[in-house]
Amino acid sequence: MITLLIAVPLALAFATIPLRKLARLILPVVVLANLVILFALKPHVGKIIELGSWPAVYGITLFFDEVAFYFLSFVNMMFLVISLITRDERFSIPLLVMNAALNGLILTADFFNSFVFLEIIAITSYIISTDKDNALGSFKYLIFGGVASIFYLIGAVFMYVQGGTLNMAYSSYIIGMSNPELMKTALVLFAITLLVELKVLPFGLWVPDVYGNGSALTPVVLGSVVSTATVYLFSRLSLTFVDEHLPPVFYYTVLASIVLSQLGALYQKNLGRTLAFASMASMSTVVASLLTRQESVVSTALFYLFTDALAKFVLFTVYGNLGVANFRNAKTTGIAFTFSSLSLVGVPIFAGFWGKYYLLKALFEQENYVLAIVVLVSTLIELAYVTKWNIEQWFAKKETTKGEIENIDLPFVQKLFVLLSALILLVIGLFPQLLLDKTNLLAEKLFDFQLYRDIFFGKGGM
Amino acid sequence: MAVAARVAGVLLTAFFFGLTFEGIGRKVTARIQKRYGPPWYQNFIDVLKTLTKHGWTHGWIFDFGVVMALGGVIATLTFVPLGNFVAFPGLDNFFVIVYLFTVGALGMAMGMVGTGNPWASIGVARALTLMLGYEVPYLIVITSLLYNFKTSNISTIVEIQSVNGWNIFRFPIGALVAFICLQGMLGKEPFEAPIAPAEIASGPMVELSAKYMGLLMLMNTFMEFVEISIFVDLFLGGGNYFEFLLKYLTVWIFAIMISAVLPRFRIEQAVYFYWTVPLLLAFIQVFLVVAGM
Amino acid sequence: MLYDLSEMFREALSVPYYYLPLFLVSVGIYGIVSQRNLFKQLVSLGLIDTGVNILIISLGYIQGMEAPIYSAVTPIAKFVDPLPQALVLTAIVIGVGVLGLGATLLIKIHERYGTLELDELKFSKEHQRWQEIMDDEGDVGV
Amino acid sequence: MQNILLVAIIGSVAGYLLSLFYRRLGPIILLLISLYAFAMLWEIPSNTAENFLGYDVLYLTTLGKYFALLSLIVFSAYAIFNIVWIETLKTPHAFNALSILTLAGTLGVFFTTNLVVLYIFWELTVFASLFIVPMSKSEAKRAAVWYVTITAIGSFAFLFATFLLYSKFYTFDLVEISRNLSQLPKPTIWLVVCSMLTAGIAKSGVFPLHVWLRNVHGKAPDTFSAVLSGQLVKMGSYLIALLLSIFPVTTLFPHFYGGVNILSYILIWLGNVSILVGTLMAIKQNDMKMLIAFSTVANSGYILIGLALLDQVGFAGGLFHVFNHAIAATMIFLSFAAVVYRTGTTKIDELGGLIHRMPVTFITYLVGIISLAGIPPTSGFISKWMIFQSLVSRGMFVTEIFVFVGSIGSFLYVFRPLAGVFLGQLKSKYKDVREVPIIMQIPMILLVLVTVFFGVFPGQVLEFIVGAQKEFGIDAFQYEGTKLITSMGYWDTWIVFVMFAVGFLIAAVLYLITPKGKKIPLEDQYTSGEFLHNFDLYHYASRFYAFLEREYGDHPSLENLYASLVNALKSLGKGIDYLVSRTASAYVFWLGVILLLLWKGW
Amino acid sequence: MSNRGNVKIDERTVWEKIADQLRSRSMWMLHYCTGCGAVELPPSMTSRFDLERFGIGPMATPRQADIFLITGYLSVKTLRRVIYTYEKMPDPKYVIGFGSCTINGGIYYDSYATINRLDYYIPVDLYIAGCMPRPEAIFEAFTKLMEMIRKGEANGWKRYKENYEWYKQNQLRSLGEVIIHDEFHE
Repeated sequence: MITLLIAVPLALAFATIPLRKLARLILPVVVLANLVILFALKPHVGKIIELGSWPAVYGITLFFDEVAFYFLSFVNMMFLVISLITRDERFSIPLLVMNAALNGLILTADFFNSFVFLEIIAITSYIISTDKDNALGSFKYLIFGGVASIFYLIGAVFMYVQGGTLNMAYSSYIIGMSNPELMKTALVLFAITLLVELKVLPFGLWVPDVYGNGSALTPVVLGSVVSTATVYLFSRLSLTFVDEHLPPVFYYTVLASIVLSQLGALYQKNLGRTLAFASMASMSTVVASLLTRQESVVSTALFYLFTDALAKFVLFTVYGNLGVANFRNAKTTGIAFTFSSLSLVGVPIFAGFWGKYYLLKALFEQENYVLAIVVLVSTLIELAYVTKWNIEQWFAKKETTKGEIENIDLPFVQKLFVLLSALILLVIGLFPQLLLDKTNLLAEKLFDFQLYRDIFFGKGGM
Repeated sequence: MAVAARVAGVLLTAFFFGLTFEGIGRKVTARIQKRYGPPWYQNFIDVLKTLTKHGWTHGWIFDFGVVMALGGVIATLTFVPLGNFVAFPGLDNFFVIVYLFTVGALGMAMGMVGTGNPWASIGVARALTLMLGYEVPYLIVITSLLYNFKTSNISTIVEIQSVNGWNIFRFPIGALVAFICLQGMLGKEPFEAPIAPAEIASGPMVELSAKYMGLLMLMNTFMEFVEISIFVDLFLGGGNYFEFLLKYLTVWIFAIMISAVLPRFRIEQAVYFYWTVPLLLAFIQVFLVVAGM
Repeated sequence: MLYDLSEMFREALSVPYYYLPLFLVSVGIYGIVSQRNLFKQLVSLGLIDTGVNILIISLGYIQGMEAPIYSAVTPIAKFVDPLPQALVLTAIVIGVGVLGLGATLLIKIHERYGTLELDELKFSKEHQRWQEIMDDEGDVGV
Repeated sequence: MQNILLVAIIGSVAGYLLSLFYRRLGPIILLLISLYAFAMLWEIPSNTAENFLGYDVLYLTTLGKYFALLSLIVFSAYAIFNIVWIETLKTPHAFNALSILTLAGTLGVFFTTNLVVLYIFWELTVFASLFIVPMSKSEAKRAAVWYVTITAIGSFAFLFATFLLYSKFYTFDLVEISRNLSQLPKPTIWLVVCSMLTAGIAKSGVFPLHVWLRNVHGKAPDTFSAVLSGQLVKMGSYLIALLLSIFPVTTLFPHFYGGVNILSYILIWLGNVSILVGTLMAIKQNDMKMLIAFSTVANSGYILIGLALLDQVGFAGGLFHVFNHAIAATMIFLSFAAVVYRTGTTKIDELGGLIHRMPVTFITYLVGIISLAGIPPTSGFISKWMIFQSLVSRGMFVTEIFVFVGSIGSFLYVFRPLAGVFLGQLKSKYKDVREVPIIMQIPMILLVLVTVFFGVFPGQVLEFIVGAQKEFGIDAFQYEGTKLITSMGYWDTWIVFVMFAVGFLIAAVLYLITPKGKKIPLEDQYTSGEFLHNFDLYHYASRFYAFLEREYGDHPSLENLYASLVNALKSLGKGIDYLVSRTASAYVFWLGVILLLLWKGW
Repeated sequence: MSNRGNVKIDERTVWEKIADQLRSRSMWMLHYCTGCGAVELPPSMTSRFDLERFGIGPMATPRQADIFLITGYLSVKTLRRVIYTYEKMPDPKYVIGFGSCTINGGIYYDSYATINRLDYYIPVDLYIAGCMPRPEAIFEAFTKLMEMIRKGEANGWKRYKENYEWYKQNQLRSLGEVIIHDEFHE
């Protein structure tokens, strides 16, 4: 049943070509269908789905547990919102394919399978990043993504050659027993590819040119949706299967990436690129806290990830449609923009504050002062340019040089969703417990390899 | 009633002896310049003459300024102990007197600038800057004294001195610094920039016609009386009323003699001077006091 | 003669299996880093893909076994490990997809900037205009 | 307390909505809220704990109550003044809503000793006041960004210390923490206390972090700079007072000099330098609001010295100075707002002779500067007298130099606007300037009465201060009615006032018996024989203390230092931006570098 | 002080008398040298002759001055300043004219620029003869003036007030509008 999540979007993706006039409707309908299936299957959580009834070790299997459930629901929720918001349906085909690939990526329990989904996501994101004819940026992304993805392939094949099977649980268990050294090198190879998508600085050098191209669609799709899925895969690989730390080089590069991308954002004079750098910084913060491999820190990292993805969605949509807007004549959009940017910075009554608060509290409990100081310093720099941009847009000079601003305010649909997510941020800000229990559950599930393995060995089939 | 009598006593002494000593001062300056100089009661005549003339006023702030100036200085005067003759025995705290004194200065400054004449503003700006100059070393030296005797009550210090000798011998450097600052406070010759007659047409007093000039001269006399009596109380010890007046006269004559022969500092030179030599001496004094001289 | 040529050829080739892919990948990476022409970068990306595919296939190779083509002549038992070869198939397909997309992007870039040379690209007016958008100074400087 | 906070927060939303209909309703609501809060707060006895939305975090100390009442006085004066002044604003609705929110935030800060709740209300106030600052001039935008960043440095340091303490004691309550603070190793104590104090120092504009004060107070909307320097700066002083009194500072840190421990000595030195910087820079300013902003820096230095002395007289002097400076700064800024309301400019040399057209504003400004400069009949003198007494009794002569320079310097820089703006020749452009409407005059007159009343009968304020001192175990300040007693001597405010009145009476009598002077117009001046036709020029206001400024003309400017620091960071950002806009070949190169590192640093 | 039937009836009140006594003993001289006679003043003030003995001293501003010394010839431009300053002086004010130039124009009587008769423009209480009188003559004049004040005869300022119109007309006729229009400004 859960395989429908992958099959339906893929099938209908190419059905849009003949049904030209229905194209606008197919994307939202499909995503809605996904959500319905997802919530219908909620009670069957914790099952393996063997494709073509081949048993776990040999066949390709999907694994549907709570972690996958929450990530899938978040991804598809965002996709639903995106599909309702985008007005140009040129990208409906790649979006559908990407949706299928994303669902597959989260569900799959198979190395090569995850490589294939990863590659499909990569290709579709290359296509989407050509919005607002940013061909050069997308080409650079393509070349770099291509080079980086070979590592994942090599890692997957190594795991197969040593472990004898492509199934994640099996091979990591066997290799973990035989020679953990190889497990570590494989994880490093996986990490290199995933960090490209996770926008950590040396790997995420392509982000500003792609995100900053001024379109509303690319940064939201790539920034909020794809990165969240990649975080799922990265945490699954680095936390569940391997119980040693990645080599320290990664930790220091990520720390440096947080501060440097904030500095990059501080320098920017263009709002789009500033937001691009900001999303790089927040994603590197999430990765940094994942690398610490402590359960409390990981749960707060996920809390921070979800609130940040929501806030970035609002910021990018407003910038995509209005450019540097004059909020005096777009009051509600302005309020939504300010709410989410303040939540990004961590002002008390918004969700972002609890994200940072729990993160710092967990870090201090683990005596990890270095990352705490880095987070505080990066928030300080972020505070500076976020305030600058807020004030710039609230108190913009009346007579803008480029004549009358063409799109004064967001169209109704987008304004509705932007306001909705700003209010969600406010609600979570007032009652953080709602999201925190979920993320604690996720973190706890991510850490016990035992449960993950028993289900496979216990052969619970569909 | 005894308090009213004492207050009246202080005020009348200040009025009478203030003006007489000023007359004597003018005679001494004249003598230095080898001429006879006016009779000792010349200042009385000057003040009373101005009070009989018909002058002009520049609006209510000008009048209010002059009255506030005179009133402030009179109020300060009532708290100053003259030797052992004190209007309010316990209340003559040094800081209260210094800051009540500034009420008069501020009133005068506000009144004069209220006339609208830029000469007055320049004069007042110079007066305030000069005050910044001499006030810092003066307060440092006096507070070192207060720290030494562990009290900021002037009359108690007067009694202590009558017991174990004048402070001028125990704190010679302090006395020197205080005297230099006194010269600045009195507005006597080396530090006369604020009321320089030739440069800025006698500074703040440029628009003072008739009675306002008289009232301001009275205020000036009372100010000098307060400044010198504080110096005498703190450094030349106790003794009864007449001894106090004698010491007052000697200090006054000494100040006049210095002012009769010296030219006038430029205002920034004065501040520069005050913040180098007296401040350094004040610090030596403080070091001695703290080191338990 | 023909035979010993292939023999001699075989000794020359009896180097470890990962020399060729390593060589191909390093040429590809050098190609991307050094070339100033975008199209050449795309070609070197293709090179890297092929290098990796060869690596995967050589991993699955068992000495003296036959290619896993299921025909009457070859018995079941004498096959090399067929799975890496299956993986390679998909990898090749993906490589084709990526390269195809890269080529279309190059056409788009050429239409817009008029050149594919990186040096000329930098000074094209299109790039300048894009640069100006990047730094229109908001009047609030931090 | 909880319902005061809730009323204020809901009030801010109501303020926004109601002012949509009629812009003057906003300040009226603010006035009602502050009066209601004042009445409610007066009854609540100190040391009562309450819960706020379920968490029992609110705890009213006498110190908090004293600061809260003071801020309510400032806000009510600000509200009354705003009722008419709001007309000049382009965005009144947001202004009303945010100012009520600022009130809610400040009250929240004063009502709690739980560190996280304190941080939350602190940030709420900062961000509410942030969006008000750029509502006036356009270059205020830059100032607002500086304001937030520098205050954020302080509050993030505070947050760091809070979590550090939480990780050690698993509690956020300040009282509990202070009880077992001594268990920590010495360097951690230093780190915690210093980083917490940075928040107070940043907000109250003390020396190293005072750079934002000039621009923000100078360019904020006029009445709001009254709240900014009268009240929001006091939040910083509140935090310093709270920390210094709750933490057992005297036992934790070794005794250094003059009965003062090492931490207080450092704070005193920070106070000294901020007095010096504030005074010398204030003398140079030509914009009157920036001038008073620098006086706020100097007076925050005074408050810090007073609080850091932590003894019977000094601590009381510091707290009393908080009261005086709040009232005086509000009065002065309100009078400046009145001047700007009528003339439209804040530059001293463009104004002159306004006393003849705006007497009430002049009187407010006069009593304000008399209190700010610390001259006896007003309350300003009492607090300065206390600080002097404490310093002299301890023999800290170097600090005394700075304090005396500060107090005498305050005569200089308060006199500059007095002479430049109110006295002197009335500019022809402002010949027909009328006095501000009655509603604006009411708060000014009220504050004048408050200053003079508490100058003569300081009993009520001293009662709060003594309560705060007793609560934190510092031996209380002694006073009987109006007689203030210290170890070094005592004086009586009532007798000084009476004698001042008697002196004034004698002078008035002398003035009346002598022949009456004839009123002459402003143009009838002694011009040393010269005929003047344009009396606008006959006014001495620009470069008022030119001769003094030349002495310290080329002083190092901290503002440029901070600006160059930010530019250095931005150039680092530019480097990253350069890296980013390279082509794929650069990206792959960096990938290679990482691989190499991985290979080697296995 | 009217001298009907040359019996001088002293109409001054008691206070006036006392005030005149005081005014005579402390006269302040306006430090404003209008002509060549001013050079005689410094020697009269310094140690040889010492004017201060009589309570007479220089004052910087007309607001505080009692005596106004016109020390010599008066050009039209200086007269304008003299009148402007005279009107700035508080009331009981006395004018002393030095030398013959103030009486009839002296040696410059036929010049187009000088004023021949000072008395037409401002009331003069006392003249000192001599083409620039020596200090002794100045002392003679001052003692004479002190004596006139005591007897209440030095009423130049009253005359100026009573026939102000006449004086103003003379001034306008010869100077044109005194304050506002002159060749420097419009």
